[in-house]
Amino acid sequence: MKKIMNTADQFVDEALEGIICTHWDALKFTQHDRRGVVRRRAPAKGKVAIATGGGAGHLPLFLGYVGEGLADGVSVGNVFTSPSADTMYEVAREIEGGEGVLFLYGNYFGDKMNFEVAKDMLEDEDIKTESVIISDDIASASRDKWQERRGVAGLYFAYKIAGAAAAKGHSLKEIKRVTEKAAENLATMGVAISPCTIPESGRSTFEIGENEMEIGMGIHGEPGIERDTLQTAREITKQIVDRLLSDINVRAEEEVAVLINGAGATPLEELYIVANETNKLLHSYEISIYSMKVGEYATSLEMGGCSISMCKVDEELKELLEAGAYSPFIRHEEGGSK
Amino acid sequence: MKKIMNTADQFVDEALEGIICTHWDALKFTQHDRRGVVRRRAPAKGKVAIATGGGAGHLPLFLGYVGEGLADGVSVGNVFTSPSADTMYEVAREIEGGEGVLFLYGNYFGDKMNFEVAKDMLEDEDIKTESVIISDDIASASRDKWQERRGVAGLYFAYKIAGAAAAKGHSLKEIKRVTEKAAENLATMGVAISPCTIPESGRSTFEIGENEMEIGMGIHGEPGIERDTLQTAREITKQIVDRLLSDINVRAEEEVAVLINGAGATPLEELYIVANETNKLLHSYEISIYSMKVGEYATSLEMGGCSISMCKVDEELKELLEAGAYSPFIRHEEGGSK
Amino acid sequence: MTLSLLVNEYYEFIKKIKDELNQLDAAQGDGDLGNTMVGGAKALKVEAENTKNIPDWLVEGGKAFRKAAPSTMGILIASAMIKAGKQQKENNRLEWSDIQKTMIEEIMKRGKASRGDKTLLDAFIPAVNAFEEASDQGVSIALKEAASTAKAEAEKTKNLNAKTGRSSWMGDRAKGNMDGGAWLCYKTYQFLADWVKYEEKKGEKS
Amino acid sequence: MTLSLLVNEYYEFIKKIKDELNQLDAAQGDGDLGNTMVGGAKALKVEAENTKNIPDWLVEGGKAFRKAAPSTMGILIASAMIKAGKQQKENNRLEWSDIQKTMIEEIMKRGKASRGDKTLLDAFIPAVNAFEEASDQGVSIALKEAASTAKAEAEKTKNLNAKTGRSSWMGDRAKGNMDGGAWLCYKTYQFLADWVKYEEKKGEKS
Ligand SMILES: Nc1ncnc2c1ncn2[C@@H]1O[C@H](COP(=O)(O)OP(=O)(O)O)[C@@H](O)[C@H]1O
Ligand SMILES: Nc1ncnc2c1ncn2[C@@H]1O[C@H](COP(=O)(O)OP(=O)(O)O)[C@@H](O)[C@H]1O
Ligand SMILES: [Mg+2]
Ligand SMILES: [Mg+2]
Ligand SMILES: [Mg+2]
Ligand SMILES: [Mg+2]
Repeated sequence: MKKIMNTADQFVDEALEGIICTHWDALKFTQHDRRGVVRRRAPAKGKVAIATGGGAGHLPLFLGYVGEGLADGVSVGNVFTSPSADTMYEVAREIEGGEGVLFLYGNYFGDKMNFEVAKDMLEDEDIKTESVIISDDIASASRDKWQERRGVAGLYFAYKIAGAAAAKGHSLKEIKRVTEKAAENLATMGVAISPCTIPESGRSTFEIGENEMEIGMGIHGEPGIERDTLQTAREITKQIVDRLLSDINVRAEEEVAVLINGAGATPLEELYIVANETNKLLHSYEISIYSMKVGEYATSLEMGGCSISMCKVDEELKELLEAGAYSPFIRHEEGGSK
Repeated sequence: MKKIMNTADQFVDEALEGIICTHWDALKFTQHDRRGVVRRRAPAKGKVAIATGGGAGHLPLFLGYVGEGLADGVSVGNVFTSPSADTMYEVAREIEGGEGVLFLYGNYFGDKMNFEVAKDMLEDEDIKTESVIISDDIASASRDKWQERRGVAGLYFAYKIAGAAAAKGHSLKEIKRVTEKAAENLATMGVAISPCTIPESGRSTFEIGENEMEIGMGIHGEPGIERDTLQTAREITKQIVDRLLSDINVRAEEEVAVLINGAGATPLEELYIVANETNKLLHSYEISIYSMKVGEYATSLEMGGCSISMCKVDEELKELLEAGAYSPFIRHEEGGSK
Repeated sequence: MTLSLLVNEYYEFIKKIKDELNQLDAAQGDGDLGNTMVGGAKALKVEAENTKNIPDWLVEGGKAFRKAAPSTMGILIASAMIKAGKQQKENNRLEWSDIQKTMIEEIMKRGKASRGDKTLLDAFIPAVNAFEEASDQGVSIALKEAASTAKAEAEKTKNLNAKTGRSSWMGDRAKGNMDGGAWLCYKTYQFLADWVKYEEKKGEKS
Repeated sequence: MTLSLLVNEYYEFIKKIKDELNQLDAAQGDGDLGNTMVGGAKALKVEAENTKNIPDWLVEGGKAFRKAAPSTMGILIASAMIKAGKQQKENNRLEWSDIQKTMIEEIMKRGKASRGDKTLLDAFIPAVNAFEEASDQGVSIALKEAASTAKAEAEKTKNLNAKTGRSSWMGDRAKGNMDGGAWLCYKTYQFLADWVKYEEKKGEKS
């Protein structure tokens, strides 16, 4: 295991300390728990607060989505492990500004059960909470069981939409509705070509041959749907895009927002080659690209590979995607679709 | 060699095509040469135009620095190879808006000779040009021969400063002067823990043992100053920071702008661990941190490792660093130091 | 105090089976079950030193477990302990059978799984039944029965497809692997049975 | 046309020594000298088919080389060719000795290196001197002399520290390695000598 770190034990805590000392003008620790990070200007007065959380090792997920027009606070677990219900409770307490809290996170059992315990704790104090759980990885369950899927890079769209709706002053119920609409119209699939190593255990997330790739692998090395010899960017893109389009049922003339996400080690150059193929393929299908994002949005430490996410958009979702969003990690200019 | 690409031959061209189709609202190819990329709104009317360029494989370097408050155009070579003088000439012709062109690039022999040939070609047409060559890698030559050093991640500061000076309407001579001041007060050193593979040749940039690191290695795998067993983030940071501070002669109470750069495969988490150590060390030396940037600014495809850059700043440089800068890859908010 | 000694022993015991648990979890999950249990058991040990009775320990230990090791197994065990502890406090009596049954209920409520879904419940539910049936023969025999039942049932999880948890994403590929949580359940009953037997022997001698 | 045949042969020849050149460059540079030369020679070949005389080919070939393979060696050879070609066009005569000397001058002007800096100049300069000295014995002998001088001098670069180019960053570590550019210079003279000899033989026969 080759990592630039001090001790594995301190990996997450020291990374968080580095983030806070670098971005002290935007972020701060919660008062009682240094695994909770909230916006400097918390609580979120006059608007619904959005809390997220999940395991470390996925930057910019989850912490990077705390910012204006995005989430208000985050709970950070150990690498690839849920944060505790207690941290989630602390975060929600600090960001809550009277309009309730939306828990917005990816579908993993540990996180879900912890968020549910946190919810119970907050309800005991009459803090209104709702949850939207993102489950976009189409490799992990079929469309009829889409809510059992794993949550992966499509979370980007959920943060963007929920964050914009909250910033516009919408109610908790309304934010939940529109974010769930996005969640249902969201699909992601990835390809992995090399694993990462978990600092705490020194364990590789998977093994893979020198000339192999795995289509559909999850962001913790969860098994995908097919192991194959490494294919060209064109073939990989076609395999993934075709499955995404049929999953969320996009036809010619319809419009999608696209996100090409790097798993960690994959160079931006390669992501843009995939973007190029995606662009050409969608054009050939006469499907409109509303927006195209390319970069690292949900990583797995130094895993090699990428994923493509698509969200079928209508006017309501587009209006929310167009709003500005600003965190130390994620920036989207007001009015832009890019 | 494991890459998500089509053919090695098309690696750079397809990545560029992907960038242009994604960021068509900000960037375009030059008219006659698809290895030249300029701002959509070229030529740069009423201001000095800034042209840069270099080998591919370093994104966001060099192309990512074409934007508002940054450079106006870029020439892109094959992976780790200089672009041609002809492309440089094309780019300069398209961005030049009457106030002359500044060639701003990193110190590599191939690039330098090509830029010089391009300069001759432009002078034949009475287009005024100047060059500032960045040479910040302190591992590659001693301070007394600092202009022989390789140019690496410190280029960020040069783009930021030259770009801001140009945006403010300063003259070519004046921009050259202030950028050279920054260049002289700039120092970078990196550490590498794993190589990358050049698509065109399939060659690894270097070999390194399972438990080794190399301090001072360049961004094309140029040899560093010391090969050692992998040390902790704290030890690595101290080794690098101490050398940087003595190189640019920073003492207690003085102020530096800091940049922690990832080589490609290294997770953001690890970069922030280094940021944390850098922050603590500088505090212990009573050196002020004017600004701290953490992320990927100059990569080597999927190389593992990171570098630390420091620029000793005075009021003049700070004012230019504070200006807004916006490209599809690099964003700096007006007025912020972060 | 006995509780403190017992929990300390349990912590040492868990450290010994850590790798085994990680390996079982790795085959169909993410390989951290052993780590979760070491972190959790350590927290339980610390709380056992700080609390005066078992119901308090269940509540405080559960909370500490939750903070120390908030994975699926961690939050389930923690929630179950807290619930059982609170109930015992309300009832103002210590009833081993109730504790186990409440824990199962809480795990089912939180995890929304039932028997046959390839989880620790596949060992836990039949083990508690066996415990109940044998409980008139004394706690030592009851625990022994629970342990041997849990073992047999844990091994049967090899034939199951996972319906919940990480391993559910493996589909058919989870078949053939034993569930780590179920095995942990057996190991825990075995540990308790051994401990009680040892304590009884000590009692006979003195 | 002879030029076209010659350059085509040179292209084939360069492809054969590509790996050797890459390896020499890899030892102290970035291992792409062979690739540069293959790309460049291919461009030269295409231009040789499209131009009618040697001065034109020098200029157009140089420009094409520059576009196709703009590395250090590429831009130096290209600039040198363009300069030599323009000069020959101005002078309106073809003078091999001048061409070589102009190329050296231009390389020195562009690269700011001199003999002893561990570059192709270490073979090129003495080779041109040897060519000059032997030129009254005919081009065949002159090229042979140039080649053998270039070979000996290229080998001597092993003892030098690089003062320019990528390898200068290696410091002492570049010692022991022969400079790839210097070796390329020898190989090119050898190729030309062989070609002329072969042409002469053909001439004798027919
Ligand atoms: N819904 C559930 N209900 C009860 N037990 C479960 C459930 N899901 C998983 N488990 C148990 O949890 C074990 C895995 O625990 P752990 O490694 O902590 O999970 P993870 O790492 O996925 O968060 C499984 O072996 C199984 O026995
Ligand atoms: N300043 C210089 N002047 C003349 N020749 C040089 C100079 N620098 C390098 N060279 C020659 O160029 C060769 C390397 O060429 P090439 O591989 O194209 O360079 P790079 O890959 O570094 O751009 C060296 O072996 C040397 O002979
Ligand atoms: Mg886990
Ligand atoms: Mg090169
Ligand atoms: Mg697990
Ligand atoms: Mg080279």
